[in-house]
Amino acid sequence: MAKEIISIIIAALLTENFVMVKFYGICPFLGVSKKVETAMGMGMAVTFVMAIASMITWLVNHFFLQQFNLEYLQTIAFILIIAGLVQFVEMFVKKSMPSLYNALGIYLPLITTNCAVLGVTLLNVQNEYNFFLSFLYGTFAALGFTLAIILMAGIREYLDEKAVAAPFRGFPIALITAGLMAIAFTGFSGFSI
Amino acid sequence: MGDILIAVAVVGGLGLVFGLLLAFASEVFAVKQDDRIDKIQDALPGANCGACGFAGCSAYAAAIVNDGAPVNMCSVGKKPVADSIALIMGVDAGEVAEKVAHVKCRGNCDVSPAKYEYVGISDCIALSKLAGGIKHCRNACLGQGTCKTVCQFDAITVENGVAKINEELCTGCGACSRICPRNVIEMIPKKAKVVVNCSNNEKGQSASRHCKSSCIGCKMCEKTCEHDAIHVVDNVAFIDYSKCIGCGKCAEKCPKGVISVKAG
Amino acid sequence: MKGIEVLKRGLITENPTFVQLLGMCPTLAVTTSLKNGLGMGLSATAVLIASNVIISLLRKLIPDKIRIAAYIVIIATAVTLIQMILNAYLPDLASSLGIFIPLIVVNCIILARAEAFASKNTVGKSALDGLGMGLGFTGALCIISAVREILGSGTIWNIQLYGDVIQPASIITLAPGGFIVLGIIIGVINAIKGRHESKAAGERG
Amino acid sequence: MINVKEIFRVGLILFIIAALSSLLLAYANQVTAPLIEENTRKKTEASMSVVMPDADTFEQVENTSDDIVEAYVAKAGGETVGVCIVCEENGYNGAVRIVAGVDDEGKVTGVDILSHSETPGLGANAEKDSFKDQFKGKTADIGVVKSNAGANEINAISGATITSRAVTGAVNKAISAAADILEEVQ
Repeated sequence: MAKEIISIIIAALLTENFVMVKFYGICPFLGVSKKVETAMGMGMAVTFVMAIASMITWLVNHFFLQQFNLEYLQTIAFILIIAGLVQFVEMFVKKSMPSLYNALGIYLPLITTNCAVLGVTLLNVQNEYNFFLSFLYGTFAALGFTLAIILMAGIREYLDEKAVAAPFRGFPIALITAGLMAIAFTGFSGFSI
Repeated sequence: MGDILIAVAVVGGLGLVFGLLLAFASEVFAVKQDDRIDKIQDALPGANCGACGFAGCSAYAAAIVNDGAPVNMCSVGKKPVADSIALIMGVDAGEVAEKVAHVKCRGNCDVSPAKYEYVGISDCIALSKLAGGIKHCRNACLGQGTCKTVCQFDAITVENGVAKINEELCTGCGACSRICPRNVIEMIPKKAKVVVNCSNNEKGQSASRHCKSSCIGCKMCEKTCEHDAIHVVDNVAFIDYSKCIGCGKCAEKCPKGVISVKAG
Repeated sequence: MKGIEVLKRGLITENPTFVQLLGMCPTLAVTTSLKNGLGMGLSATAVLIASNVIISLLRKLIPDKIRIAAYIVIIATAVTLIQMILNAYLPDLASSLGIFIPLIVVNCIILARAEAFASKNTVGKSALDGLGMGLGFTGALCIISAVREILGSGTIWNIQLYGDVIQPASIITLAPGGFIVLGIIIGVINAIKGRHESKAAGERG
Repeated sequence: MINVKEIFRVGLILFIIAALSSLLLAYANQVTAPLIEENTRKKTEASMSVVMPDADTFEQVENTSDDIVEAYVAKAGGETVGVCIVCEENGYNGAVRIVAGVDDEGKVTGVDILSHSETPGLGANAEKDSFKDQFKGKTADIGVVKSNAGANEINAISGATITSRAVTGAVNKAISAAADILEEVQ
């Protein structure tokens, strides 16, 4: 069990990092990575949503969908849960942390379509994780996302865009930076216990 | 049939639960005063230029409602915008302090020749890093037009190696002033009549060696002014517009013709 | 706004991939070969039109508070339905497009258009918007995937290009290559656009 | 303060949307599920005749282990010539379902991919004959190497080691299950 837990953590954080290796959650990764502070906020929001979504979708899948052979409703049921959760988080953040809300802007509602969230819930089912492992995988996959987005924001903060050729300022240079980071992440591949 | 009913019950049930939760949350977590912020945001020009001193139009809108920021800070939208915000907030708009950008340099290619031939990218910041810029004067306008690229209102042109502001188009947002690596663009009141056209802070001798139209810090203007409005700070004349009445006497006295009276 | 303009906006001026940078995940994930790019683009276009039409029809009935949940349910339903129909009646097409279809649910272009356009406009315009954005997305995917296929696999539409003479750079088809190719393409587009703009400005001045 | 009526109205609308959606899907599922199953069966049959070209009929037999999904005995003119095993293994992006033909000597006669959701252009290359044909003639415990495959080894698809391992793992499972089934039949 302990071995399984550690290997899930390593895979979720590094070897199968959601952003760098699996291409999940690219939109918020590019959109909200200009400042470390907002990147941290986004990472935390995603972690929160993914951890809870992993648990709820596991419960729904286990007690309803599998019980009644309704696997074909997985996508719609899961996305409904995620959308509901995200909007709930959005309202909560708007009320209690307005500055974070302003910083996250349009990306908070877009967590709904952050494929990382739906991806992790579907992967949980696919890998036949139990309740605890689903929660674990959801949390650490989100932390892997957070790691990538914070690293990216750290780089972009120091990147003097004035020194970049004008057509490449903004997203193009961010994408190229992400590509170089992804090459670094391929260095982790094969690392397991 | 039974299968269908169960499917409907499960997904419908999820819908019901989340619908209730969201509706409940939207009541509990409702953010008050929201509509005024939205209205102000609609009234603002949306250029997000930051001239008001806030991070953008939405930040300014929030600051007006939450922190009681003045309604007349938007120098892009000017009076009409201030009036409409004042209407939303139910206060008096007052005067909008209109500003305009002014380039404090006349060191064009004729009076301040280039040190070397520059073939790099057309960007002042890049140029400023290369051997201290292309002109001998270390405060001079570099003329690559970085200010022109940030101006959202097409108000800047570069003529003969020096940026020039079209005051009719300039909204006073200050984007150019903030981007300029030489700080050669100053935001001055639109009403200002007298302006200093140099920012060279070298001592007189080297200043005039580096540029033919440089302020030499002779303090003639300071002595002439009857209103204590112009001073030589760091070897260059500087006008305090809260005191200047626009008489133009300093401009008459300036031996280098660095101070000028604006037309109109 | 005229219909043509709605179309043009999706295709060029507000191209979802190159300008709005939406739907990055499927863009990067499937653009390893031209065939995939085209398949994904066309499937997404179909879903985009369908969801835009339905949401535009229902736009007055859905309360603001639950609109995102409602939209995403509608999109997911449309996607699952299309998947089922393809699997049942067009198994050959399904086996070539099948793997992309579930990915479409989380393509943020679809929700973004529902939210930004279909919820505020008439059915006809929403359908056109869906078509324009979908085709813009498809075009972008084709460009990216063609570049990646040529450089990364040495083929185009599965046809060998340079045989054994040149060993293709397979990193281009892997994750890092996806980021870098897209970054360079957007940079090049910006550069071309910048030249056009300055030319236009020159003619004006 | 809290508007209960409004809450219920909103909740009800989402309920109706979700219920209608699932109604539509459930109905569509009922209509399409048999057709899809039929398609899958046809595809499996077609694949089986590819991987076991000598056989003319395939009879489904009971599974001997949980490792495999379906098992068929392949016959040519009434004579048992081998077995076809359908089994799954998790790849990069979910289950990869294969059918493998194994003759009565325990040798692989062919492998075909039934369904997968591997990365197009990488893992999806497992569908290519150049990869699948490597399994022909191999026996139990096939290994995966990056290049220069040895006697009982296959070359991985470049850039898709995980997919290659998944397919190989599934084939290995099929080979061991095939031995049991052959024993039982004979």
